[in-house]
Amino acid sequence: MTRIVRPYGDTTGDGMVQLSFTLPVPHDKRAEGAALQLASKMGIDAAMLVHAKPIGEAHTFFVVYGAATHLINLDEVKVVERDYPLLNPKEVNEAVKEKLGRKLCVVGACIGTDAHTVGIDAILNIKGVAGEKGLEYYRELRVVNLGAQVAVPDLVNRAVDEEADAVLVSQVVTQKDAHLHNTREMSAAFREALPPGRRPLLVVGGPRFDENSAAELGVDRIFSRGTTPSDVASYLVHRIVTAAPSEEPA
Amino acid sequence: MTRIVRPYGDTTGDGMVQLSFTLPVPHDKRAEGAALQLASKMGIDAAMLVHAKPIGEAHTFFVVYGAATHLINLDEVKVVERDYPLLNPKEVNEAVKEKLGRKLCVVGACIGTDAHTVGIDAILNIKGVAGEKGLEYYRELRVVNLGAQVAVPDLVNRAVDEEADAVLVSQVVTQKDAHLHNTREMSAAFREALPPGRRPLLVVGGPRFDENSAAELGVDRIFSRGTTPSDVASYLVHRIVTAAPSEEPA
Amino acid sequence: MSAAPLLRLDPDQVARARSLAERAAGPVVDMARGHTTVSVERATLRLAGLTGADPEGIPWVNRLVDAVAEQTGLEHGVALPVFAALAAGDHPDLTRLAHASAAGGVEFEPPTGTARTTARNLARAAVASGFDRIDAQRRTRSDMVDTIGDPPQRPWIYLIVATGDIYEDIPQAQAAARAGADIIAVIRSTGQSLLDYVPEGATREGFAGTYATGENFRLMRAALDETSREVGRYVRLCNYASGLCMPEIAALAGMNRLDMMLNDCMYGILFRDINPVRTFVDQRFSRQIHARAGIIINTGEDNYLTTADAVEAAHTVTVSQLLNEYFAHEAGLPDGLLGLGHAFEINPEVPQSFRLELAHALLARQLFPDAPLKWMPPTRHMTGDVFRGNLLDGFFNLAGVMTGQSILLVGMMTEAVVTPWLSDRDIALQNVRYVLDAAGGLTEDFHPPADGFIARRANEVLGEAVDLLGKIVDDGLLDAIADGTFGIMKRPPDGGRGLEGVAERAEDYYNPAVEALDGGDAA
Amino acid sequence: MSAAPLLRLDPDQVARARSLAERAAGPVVDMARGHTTVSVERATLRLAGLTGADPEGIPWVNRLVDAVAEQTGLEHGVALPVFAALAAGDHPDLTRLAHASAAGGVEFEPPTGTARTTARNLARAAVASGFDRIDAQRRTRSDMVDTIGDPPQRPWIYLIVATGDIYEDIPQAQAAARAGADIIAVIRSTGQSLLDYVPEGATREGFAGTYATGENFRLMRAALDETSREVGRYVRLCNYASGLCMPEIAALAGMNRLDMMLNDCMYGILFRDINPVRTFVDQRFSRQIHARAGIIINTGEDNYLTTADAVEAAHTVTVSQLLNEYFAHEAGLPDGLLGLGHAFEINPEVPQSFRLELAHALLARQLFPDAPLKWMPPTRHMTGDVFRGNLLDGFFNLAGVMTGQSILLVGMMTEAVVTPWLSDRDIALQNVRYVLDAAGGLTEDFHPPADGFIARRANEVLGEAVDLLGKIVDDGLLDAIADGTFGIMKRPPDGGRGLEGVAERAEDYYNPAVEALDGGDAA
Ligand code: B12
Ligand code: B12
Ligand SMILES: Cc1ncc(COP(=O)(O)O)c(C=O)c1O
Ligand SMILES: Cc1ncc(COP(=O)(O)O)c(C=O)c1O
Repeated sequence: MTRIVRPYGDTTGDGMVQLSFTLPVPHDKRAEGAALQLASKMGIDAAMLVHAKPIGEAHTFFVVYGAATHLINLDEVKVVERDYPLLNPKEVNEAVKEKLGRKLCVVGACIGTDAHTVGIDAILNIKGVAGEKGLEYYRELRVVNLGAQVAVPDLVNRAVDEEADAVLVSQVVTQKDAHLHNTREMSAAFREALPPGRRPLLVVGGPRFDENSAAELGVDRIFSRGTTPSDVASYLVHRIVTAAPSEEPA
Repeated sequence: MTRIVRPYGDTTGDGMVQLSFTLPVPHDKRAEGAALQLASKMGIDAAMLVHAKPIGEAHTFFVVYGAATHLINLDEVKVVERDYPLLNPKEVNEAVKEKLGRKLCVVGACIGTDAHTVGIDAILNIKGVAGEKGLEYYRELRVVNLGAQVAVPDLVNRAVDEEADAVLVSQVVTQKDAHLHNTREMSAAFREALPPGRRPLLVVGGPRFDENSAAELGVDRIFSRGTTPSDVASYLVHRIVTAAPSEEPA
Repeated sequence: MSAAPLLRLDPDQVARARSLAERAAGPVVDMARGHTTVSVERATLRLAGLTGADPEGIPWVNRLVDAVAEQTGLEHGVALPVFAALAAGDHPDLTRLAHASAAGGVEFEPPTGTARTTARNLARAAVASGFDRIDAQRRTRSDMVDTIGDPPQRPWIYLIVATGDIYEDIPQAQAAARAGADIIAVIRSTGQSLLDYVPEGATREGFAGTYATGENFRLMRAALDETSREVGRYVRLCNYASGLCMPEIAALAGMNRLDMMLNDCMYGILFRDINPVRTFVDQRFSRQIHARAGIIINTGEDNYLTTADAVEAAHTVTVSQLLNEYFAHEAGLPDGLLGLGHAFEINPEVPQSFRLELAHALLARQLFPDAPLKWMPPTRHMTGDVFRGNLLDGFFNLAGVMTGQSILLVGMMTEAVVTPWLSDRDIALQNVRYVLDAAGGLTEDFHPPADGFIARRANEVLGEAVDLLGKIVDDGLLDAIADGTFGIMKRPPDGGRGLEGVAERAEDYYNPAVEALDGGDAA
Repeated sequence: MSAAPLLRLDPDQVARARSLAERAAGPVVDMARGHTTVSVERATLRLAGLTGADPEGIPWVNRLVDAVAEQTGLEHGVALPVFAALAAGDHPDLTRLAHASAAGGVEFEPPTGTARTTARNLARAAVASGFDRIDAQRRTRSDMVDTIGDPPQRPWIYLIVATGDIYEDIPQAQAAARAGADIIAVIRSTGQSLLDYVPEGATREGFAGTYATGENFRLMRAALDETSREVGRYVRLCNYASGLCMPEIAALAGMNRLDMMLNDCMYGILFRDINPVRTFVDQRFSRQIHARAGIIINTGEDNYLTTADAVEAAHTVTVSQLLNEYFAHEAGLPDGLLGLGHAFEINPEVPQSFRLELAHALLARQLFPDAPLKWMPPTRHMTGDVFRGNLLDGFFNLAGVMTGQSILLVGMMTEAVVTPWLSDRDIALQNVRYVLDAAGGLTEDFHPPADGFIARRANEVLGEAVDLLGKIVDDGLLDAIADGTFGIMKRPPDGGRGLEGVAERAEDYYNPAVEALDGGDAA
């Protein structure tokens, strides 16, 4: 398989992409030129400006088609691949029972002002998602789901009270990077409240996270679009049950 | 007015754009990473991969949103602005009658295998376009519309026979750059057939031309989307009637 | 706005549904009449003219109500203790009284005897000036509609702005109105519903929405008045009377001439975990204010379908609409102000999903023929595939047109991605306009047969609604809510936020606003 | 595939329309019967088994027909001179004869007496083997349909591939079929219709389409046979029997089991400026071949609406459909092979445009209840706004479903931009699937009233069609075409391309294919 690829319109290597955006300029020839200038700066060759429509007096919306000149090197793609075995509920329960010797406690919440619980509920509630049951279904996991709009201090206190092994936080609202701010606030609060050895594993999830940014946000792992409960359960087993103490959350 | 602008999502300066494309790779995490790599190479910051859908087994379609980091400098935008006065039919007729002293002859055609005559007809036929009558309506213009799929040699012969002052060529099909090849072939044929002084003004038009590429294609002027007959008539007067002999088509 | 009946609904079932709703909701109304809340009391002080906030941004109405509650309890109402303190003469006005009280220098107690009469008269007069403002705004609205005119078409087109900054919202709202919006809804910042106070002043720092404040209301209404004159139709303004401060926001809305308010009988309970008792008490008061102000309420049945399946839970929408109707009528809202909600949220993969939507939409249309129904776009099954999204929104618009909906909340192709961009609104409006202009007349051709798929489905949902209402009547509404009947959320009556702000009214409870509103002397 | 009649059309008007069409087209059929063309003669040689091309790529059928025409004229037909020369024994087969003739070494003359009988028998036998191939392919098709099955739904989904390279086309076509296409149309290179020969072999160098060649047909059909088995439905293949080589392409299509061919009675005249007489002669022969091969023809009424206004010119579509129907019936095509075309091309800005589309679509559906109507997407009013484009395509799909169209040519959001990308097809198919699945049953609810907007419009168009047909009968069809009646194009009978390839048949004209086809011994 070739490791260098380009976008595909109708012929291998043609590089074709579609782009749309608004510019804060009234619609005239200069505005169209400006749109093409952007396309060219983005590396689009022989850009075709196929649509330009004034929105009010001060803005113009554009649609551009053209060939992106960039090459994509598949070998340079960084992805957080699953670096642990995928277990089914039975295997998870057995591992916890045998190796941990007690129930593994998970505390979940939507923090800050975020009230989008559907995502965390999909992971935690029995009902689950995509045909998989949620973590509540796992006999050896003890799940405490705090629901929506939980303040960070409340979350920390509760995690301490429950002696949580892992804290699962969902963030869906991303406007003004709310999800990033809230996640940083949360990880900082746990760092402040607990010494490294006693800190629960910190996991965040939500549809707009970049899975590569865990370190930057101070958490152990990020899960994005399309996560299923078994992804998470398997990861928890891997990190909390299987891993040697030396691999404690950093 | 500020001369440096960025795309506008919902806040000035946010830089937000929408992008879609297909990559010739099966859908998996690596493919998503590849899509983000492209977005990043195109200068999109914090790109959000909001949609990924397999098309068959070997391709994946993506939709990405994010902030384009490029700045657009409006002062650097190059546009072919109208550099001649816009005349109404009466003014055109008067100018031709007074200054040229004979009818101005225009020969029009779709060349090559292109059969899209609607565009050239919009410019030439009485019916016109966008509420304006076409060049046939102008008493002092003599219009010979050769229609579709005219071979370049036939066009040149007819232009010579008619002693055409201007040749108007339409090109709509752009696949494999057909429009560019055909235009170059046409301008070369005229250069070969006639000495500079006797060559008619060469004008091409069509929705996908870049108006800046006249010189490169060897023609005098290019008209693109949204051209109206009076744009063209005014230009012809400017170049053929008003202009001094020294400004003959190059 | 009565639509020609396209469905034959069993009239007995319809009557049964209404009477069950009354039986289910009646006890809750009694409970609401027997309680007050901090927000009801604060709203009363707002009507009486108390504005502003302390240097930390805590509104004076909060400081004053908290002070009174601390000293006397909430159960008597704050009006008499406050106006008795004012009558004592040490403080020239409510604001100065609040300042003094915050500094710890005022003692409150429920007055008795003639002091009580004096305080009551003062309180009545003060609150009356608030109602005067509301009444004047209502007259201004009807004058403007008379001279400028209403939108020429139904449904009215409802667009959202959500920048978080009132000064970005305003030009975007004006642009949207020029582009065809008949109603502008300013979305609130994510956290506001859980704030137990209303922020003060013009604000620029919301997340995914802009704070609802009196000043923001005023600024936006003024801007839209200007645009209304420019575009030749009265552009309505919508916000949220919802969350912990529902009554106060209703009062602010009335005094600043908002035209519509989101106000649902159970939304706060289910989706914000606000205490059920708090919610029902606040709701009754806020709806009475809306009735007085001539504000159309928008109920929130769409929200159920973001967590429950839109086919399985279709009847919960009907049940909630019937409850909302009962509560609204009881609070004095006529049918013409009842923007009952419903939504196009069926999974598009379900066979015949579009016709199921038509069935549900027609059921609502027919059950509430005189209500300005609010038709909400797909959200849950919208994905990052914006091309498909725009298509789905087109079919949503079509269903709205075919079934004679009154208010169309315009869907955005970027629903799953971002709060709307300028261009999203433009694309969405273009979509609406195409459907309205191209297919608006389809009602002439749309005649679902009496024994067909659509009629059968509508009657099936009605039947399920009647069954569920029967169960709710048996269990009691509060217990039904506790059991997770709506939106799959379980909310016990003693749980949730804001319970500490509720008090059972004492024998001597007095509230001049309640008196005016219950007296039913609305203009 | 008869649809339940949704419209009341005046039966007298319908009868009048058909009889006028017959009177208008009749004389043209007589003219066609009295002429032959180079392409008819070349097609005959192709049926007789002559294949291949000279080193310049000029097919041997061209070289041979040109040689015969030069020596004897075309008016006798080439079969007898050719088979007489072959019977002379110097050349083992047609190919070798063609080679020799190209080298100048063969003299042709129309044989007489027993030589004529011999030549005729040889020619008959040779051509019969061509018909055998066609008949065998027809049987194969019906066997495959029997065992593999037809698409489960109507309309059949028709998708285009247009890369210009048969080897890119094949995988794209297979992918499209897997994704849901029931019919794959391979678009031709822009220039091909004006070529007076059919290119040879597999080709990779078309512009905005791939050359129609026998070998390309064969390769694509084989690939789709494979995919048909894989997906469990027989995927049909479509191409163009149009342009200067219509008869030959029809023959190649029959022998290579194409399933549908674009073949219009006037397209070449109007849109390619091909001589009218040439066109009508070629057309009759090609349709006879299609009838023999069981190939569904697709007529090109959609094209009128790309140059004329779809409301003003709606009746020209109806007139053309009636003419196409007459010509097709006359050539032996039954209703079941009549893919009459029409299109969703009304300017979306026109008020009620969608309902006008429904009216036009229903008119066609009702006039031709047993024809597999081909419903074509918006093209002219598609713009670079691809979001709006996908929406319009959705409403096109809906109109197709609501009015019971048979073949749905899937519209692409990039219509105004590029020939379809892989992703465009995927988005377009998703659009079709949504509309079919979500709203497929709407026919149950769609009942335009007998005196309503839709019925009135349909009858109005029918009335205008009858009037125009009356005028055409008065003027004669050829003169009407010369006057610009269709698609605003004026095409005089002695103008246009390819006239030099037409000859009036001589008394002794003989063509074994014509004999077989006119004899009506089709399987
Ligand atoms: C349902 C919904 C609501 C419901 C929420 C009900 C509830 N109880 O959750 C209601 C109606 C209440 C609502 C309200 C609002 N919403 Co909302 N809502 C949505 C909607 C339609 C669907 C979200 C959803 O449920 N997705 C399905 C779940 C299963 O997906 P998911 O969250 O991505 O979760 C998966 C993964 O991400 C991952 N995951 C997620 N969390 C976690 C956590 C962990 C630990 C792990 C391991 C994995 C994980 O696993 C999950 C399963 O695979 C989206 C639009 C859309 N179509 O996406 C808007 C959307 C999310 N809402 C939005 C907004 C702005 C709001 C409001 C703030 C608007 C307002 N100002 O009033 C309000 C207020 C809410 C608040 N305070 O947060 C915006 C967010 C914009 C942005 N990017 O910032 C969206 C995108 C709509 C829009 N375009 O404006 N909303
Ligand atoms: C109408 C149409 C047809 C008609 C043409 C009828 C006719 N007599 O012209 C028919 C049905 C015959 C047709 C056929 C084909 N078409 Co076509 N067609 C279109 C369509 C729908 C509209 C084009 C049009 O009329 N635009 C309106 C005119 C007024 O606009 P315009 O040409 O841009 O002209 C304006 C300006 O550009 C300018 N201008 C244009 N020319 C000139 C010349 C001069 C001198 C000046 C001054 C100005 C000027 O002024 C005009 C007025 O403002 C487009 C899709 C679309 N919606 O755009 C496809 C499209 C152009 N067609 C296309 C194709 C591929 C074909 C075919 C080749 C397909 C095939 N293989 O069979 C065939 C064959 C045609 C051929 N040999 O060229 C493609 C081209 C793809 C590409 N970018 O290369 C398009 C984009 C559709 C698609 N997405 O596949 N087509
Ligand atoms: C009745 C009602 N209130 C409020 C909201 C908004 O949420 P929040 O309470 O976060 O402002 C909604 C959501 O659409 C609603 O339907
Ligand atoms: C009947 C018919 N033939 C042919 C074509 C295609 O054009 P061309 O003749 O260039 O192959 C069309 C266009 O759609 C058509 O409708």
